[in-house]
Amino acid sequence: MSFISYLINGISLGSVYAIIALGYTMVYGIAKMLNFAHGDVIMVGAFAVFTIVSTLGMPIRLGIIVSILICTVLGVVIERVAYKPLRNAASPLAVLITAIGVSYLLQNVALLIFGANAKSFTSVVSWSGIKLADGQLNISGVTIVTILACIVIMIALTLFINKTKAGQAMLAVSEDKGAAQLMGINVNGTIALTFAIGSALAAIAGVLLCSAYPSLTPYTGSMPGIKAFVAAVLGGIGSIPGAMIGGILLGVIEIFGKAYISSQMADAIVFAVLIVVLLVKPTGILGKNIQEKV
Amino acid sequence: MKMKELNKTTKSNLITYALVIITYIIVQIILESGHMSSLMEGLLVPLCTYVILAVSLNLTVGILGELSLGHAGFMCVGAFSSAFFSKCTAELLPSGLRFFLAILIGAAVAALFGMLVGIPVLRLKGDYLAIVTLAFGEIIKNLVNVLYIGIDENGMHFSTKDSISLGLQPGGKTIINGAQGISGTPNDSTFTIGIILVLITLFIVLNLVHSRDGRAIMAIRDNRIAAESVGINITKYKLMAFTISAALAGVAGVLYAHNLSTLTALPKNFGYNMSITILVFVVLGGIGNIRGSVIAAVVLTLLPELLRELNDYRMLIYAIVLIAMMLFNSSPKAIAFREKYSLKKLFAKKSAKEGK
Amino acid sequence: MKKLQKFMSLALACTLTASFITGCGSSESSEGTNNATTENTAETSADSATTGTFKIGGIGPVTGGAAVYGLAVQNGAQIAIDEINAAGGVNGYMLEFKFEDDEHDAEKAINAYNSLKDWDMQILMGTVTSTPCQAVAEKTNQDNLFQLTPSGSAPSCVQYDNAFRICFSDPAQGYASAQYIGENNLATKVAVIYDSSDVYSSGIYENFYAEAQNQGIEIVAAEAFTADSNTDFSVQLQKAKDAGAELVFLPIYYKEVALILTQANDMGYAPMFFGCDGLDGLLAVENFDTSLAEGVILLTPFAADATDDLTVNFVTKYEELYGETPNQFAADAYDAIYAIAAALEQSGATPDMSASEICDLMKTAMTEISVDGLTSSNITWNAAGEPTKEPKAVKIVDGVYTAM
Amino acid sequence: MALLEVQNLSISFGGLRAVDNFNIQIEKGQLYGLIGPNGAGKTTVFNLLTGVYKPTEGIITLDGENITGKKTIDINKAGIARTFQNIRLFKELSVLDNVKVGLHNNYHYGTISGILRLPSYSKTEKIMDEKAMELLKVFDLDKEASTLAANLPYGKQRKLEIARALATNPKLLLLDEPAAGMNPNETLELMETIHFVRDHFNMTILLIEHDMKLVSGICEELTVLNFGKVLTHGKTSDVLNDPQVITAYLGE
Repeated sequence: MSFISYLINGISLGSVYAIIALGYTMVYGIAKMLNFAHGDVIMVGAFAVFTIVSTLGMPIRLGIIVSILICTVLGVVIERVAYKPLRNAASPLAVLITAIGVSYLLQNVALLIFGANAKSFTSVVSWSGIKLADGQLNISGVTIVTILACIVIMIALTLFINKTKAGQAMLAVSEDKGAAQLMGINVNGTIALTFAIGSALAAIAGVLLCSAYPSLTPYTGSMPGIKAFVAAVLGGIGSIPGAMIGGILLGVIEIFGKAYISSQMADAIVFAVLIVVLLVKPTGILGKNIQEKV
Repeated sequence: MKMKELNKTTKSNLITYALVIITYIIVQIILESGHMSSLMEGLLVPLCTYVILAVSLNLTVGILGELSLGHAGFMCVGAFSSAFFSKCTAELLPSGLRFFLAILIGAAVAALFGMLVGIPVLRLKGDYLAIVTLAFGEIIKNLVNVLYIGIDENGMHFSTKDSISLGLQPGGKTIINGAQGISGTPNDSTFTIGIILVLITLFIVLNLVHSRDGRAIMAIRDNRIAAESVGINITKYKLMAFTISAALAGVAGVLYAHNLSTLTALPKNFGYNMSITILVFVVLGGIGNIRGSVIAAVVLTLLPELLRELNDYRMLIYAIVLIAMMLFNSSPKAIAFREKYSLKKLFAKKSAKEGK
Repeated sequence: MKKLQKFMSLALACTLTASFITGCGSSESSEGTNNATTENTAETSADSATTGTFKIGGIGPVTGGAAVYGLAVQNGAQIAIDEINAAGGVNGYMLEFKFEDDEHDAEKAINAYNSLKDWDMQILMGTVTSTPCQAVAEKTNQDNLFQLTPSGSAPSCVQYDNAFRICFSDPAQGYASAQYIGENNLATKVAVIYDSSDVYSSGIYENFYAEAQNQGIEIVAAEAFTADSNTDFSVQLQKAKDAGAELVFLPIYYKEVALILTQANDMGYAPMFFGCDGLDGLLAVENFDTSLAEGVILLTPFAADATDDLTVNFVTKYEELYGETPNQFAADAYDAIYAIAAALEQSGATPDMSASEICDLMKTAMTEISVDGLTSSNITWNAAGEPTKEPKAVKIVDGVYTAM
Repeated sequence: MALLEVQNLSISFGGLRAVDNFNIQIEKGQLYGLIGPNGAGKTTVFNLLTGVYKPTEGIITLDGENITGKKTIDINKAGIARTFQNIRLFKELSVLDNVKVGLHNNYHYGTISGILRLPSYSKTEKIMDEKAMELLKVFDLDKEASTLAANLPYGKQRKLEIARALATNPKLLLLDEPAAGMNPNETLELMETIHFVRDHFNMTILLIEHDMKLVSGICEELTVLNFGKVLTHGKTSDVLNDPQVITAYLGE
């Protein structure tokens, strides 16, 4: 019984990682950059909902919509100001460093505005979930909503990329920026759109993260952000279904590691699994194996 | 031509050494005259630590061309192994010899970890390699936090659970106490030793770069396939660079551990945050540019301290300055702008006009 | 590359110069630039030119993950400083207070300490967290500077004779908790959830474990988490549940406890929860559903909704100034400043003395005074630096702390 | 006995046989050409010869030594050096250092000697400098010794690649489209250089080329590859006049 319960908890934690990883992997796929500030955009999204719903007393739906708008604008602005000028820099690491700078910036702005005290986030999902086996097993509503959201987003993204013109443009840009430009694709616009979508996903992820684990501080986003990055790599970075698989797998490994090996060494176990997977499959579970042409 | 080129690299190296030595002399003069603020005086050893870290990471990132996000892990290993040694031998050895041995031990243990981590890691490429180094760094931090070592008359005891399970005899003492780490490490680090270690680090890295092995390492960075085609053993040289880099990070860890009397592995000092901080030094100073790393490490370590007067806005300003510096230094537009309006150009134009 | 180097060298030259200037000029310029105290010290420092002021420094994390504790200490101390100055100071001398950030890092704490020394600090109220506190204690001992930490609970924080503390030590808390549970027969099967990457938490756990055996308590599960994985506690709770624990001991901070209580509720697990002073602040978490915390017992010296005049006065002021309910850290800091004031008064130290002279006087004075503070009435100190005060057990009933 | 002898060399990628039953024999000192239309598998043959790909079938013998399936570096040590179709220089290294990397396995001193600058370091480095400059002179690159490889004009980059390959002291030199992207003058100059290399170093050379003027000008024998299979081989003039070859090139 406890095995099933651990499994459910693992999927529940993993679905949160997965939803963050979707945004991560999407931005990476197109812009080829590790957006270290992604986790902090999640935090901004959660704070936006918190302020609108808990402080101003507005309805939850309005809160989520406004939060998505705020994050979308924020994402585009960050891209314009901090990333775009460095897109053609000599070293691809330059933009990584500004991403870190943006991450510090968002954390410290939030610290000044909201203070360091933890805030308790009211779950946006009021449904208490499913009880099985005489209440021994409980799948919480947030978990179910998160997984559903994850699947919906995954399908929507896949359709968007494969079926729409803008999505095809994204694929083209991710393959070869120069060639895409020659084909008449607006590369800057496409990348901005990617950041907009990625950040909107971050807002949704923030809401679901804080609904599942209702504690909100200016640093809430950073560790799940890193974990989600690990999940995205585990699944094969750039791959949308990969992000989902990687996220859920990471959550399950983390919970099983704690449950059956050692709760003190949970981090070590998670990262060890990541290393083993990458050694066996160097581009992640669903990553494309790209052979360099000689 | 050839002589000129040799002179150029030698000259560049000499400038780097001179920069360090002159800084040392100036600092000593100010110290002697008593004008140094306590804050600055306290920062001297940490500055040396960060310079060594930046230079050693530049060996991996700039010279070998692989992104590592786990450098703090090697620093952590060096710090803990050497602090453990110093704590054990605190009463047995004179402080000079003890610290010398501690440095060797820190470097050796970190090198060993570098090699162990390097063997699997270096098979991977790019961002995947980066994430695996990050993973190793976090594993090291996690393991150090659950490591308990104690000594009593029956010898050494280990545990990964808690200090109670060490089962020490009365009179035994716990040396590494899990998350509480090691406390009471002798304060052996001094600015002079720090500067000597900085010079040794520079000496090793600069000389390595301009030797047969260094050329092979850079050849791999520039074009792995071509390097293989001329018979360069990729694994060997990647591993060599990675191991030396780890060993030097271990030395920085020794300096760090013996500067503070308490050593714990927090996310702040040995987590990926620290690895990233070091990476920031390297990138801002110029990838592959050793002198740049030295300067960037100094500037960026001093910056948040100098911003103390801003109180609550300190880290906010730091973040903005970091972004601005990066944009100013690396954005192609900013570079073009700077070249257009650089003083040299303006002077050149002026003199050209005057010439007419 | 060249250009970059030039730019960097220039920047280096500027910062170096600047740092030396700050170093030399800080003693003159600090009054004006210290944000936190500007309002109050501006007028006091004007007339203090004749009488002199005591310079008290504070260190703690005001940015980074542990900022909540540092900010509370900074604010709590400031209230005490303002009250004392408004009431005429200590022996007629005003107090001046300056707080520096250490980001919960030992190395940064040393920087903060040195920065305060440049400001000519005479007494240190800090540091807030244990690891930096141990590092700073080493320096204050070398400099013979009096140190009183509000909340540095690890044993070695006060290992030297110049250092004292307001809070209970970790061993004392672990010991007291086990004793309380044993003596009141709260439970015989106990599970512990602790933070294995935190000094405070693992310190209490170890001593709890040791004393539990003497009290006939069986520890059926001891589960850890780390700072990097502190969102999901389902496994730890499940194990406690499976092991049949009647009581879960939580020697951790309230941020994680809020999550643990929510998750325990979700899985339908309702044992007795028992915590230490880190739990205080739980009810003040904005928007927290306090019904989840119903029945939680904690050993804490401070409860924000106590009805004595001192607490009410403090809490009202704090809420007015900072817009939130103070936690135990703020209370510790408030008491620390009053303890420093009392010891200064007792010792007869004057602001023109050096830090070392004041320290020698304070060491003796600290053992002679008795302070009625927020965290206990009639607190006294022994020469080892430990306070003597009664731990108060409170239980959360109907969303408020109720003394037991 | 031939210097290079390849028998039944084949490789499949997925279901596709990129090279099928390839045979070649090159005598010592020969200047041999491998031609064929685009996509015929010429570069794949080079990659098989140098160990970049492992052959599915076949045997490669170099100077009597079976080198089939060996690693690239071991094949280089055995005596095959190559250039690349898309130039692969060590761009951030100087021209001189590019060649010195080529000399890597012929001159040794330890890592420690390098770091501590022991006498063996200066001695060996001096010899390496001389040797490298000698090679650069052959290719008229000595004046650019301290230039970064990335800053060389295109034609000189091609030459530098050949110089670097020669520095490894090979028995067989593989040139992959050495004249690609060159103007007629540069091509002419290159032809002379290749001739000179063969005569001066007594080198055996196998080259892939599309420029028929170059091929007919310097190659003594040719093998024609089409769809991964050997179409024909023989004396240059015979092969070039073979109607099969003309059809393969021009299409039907």
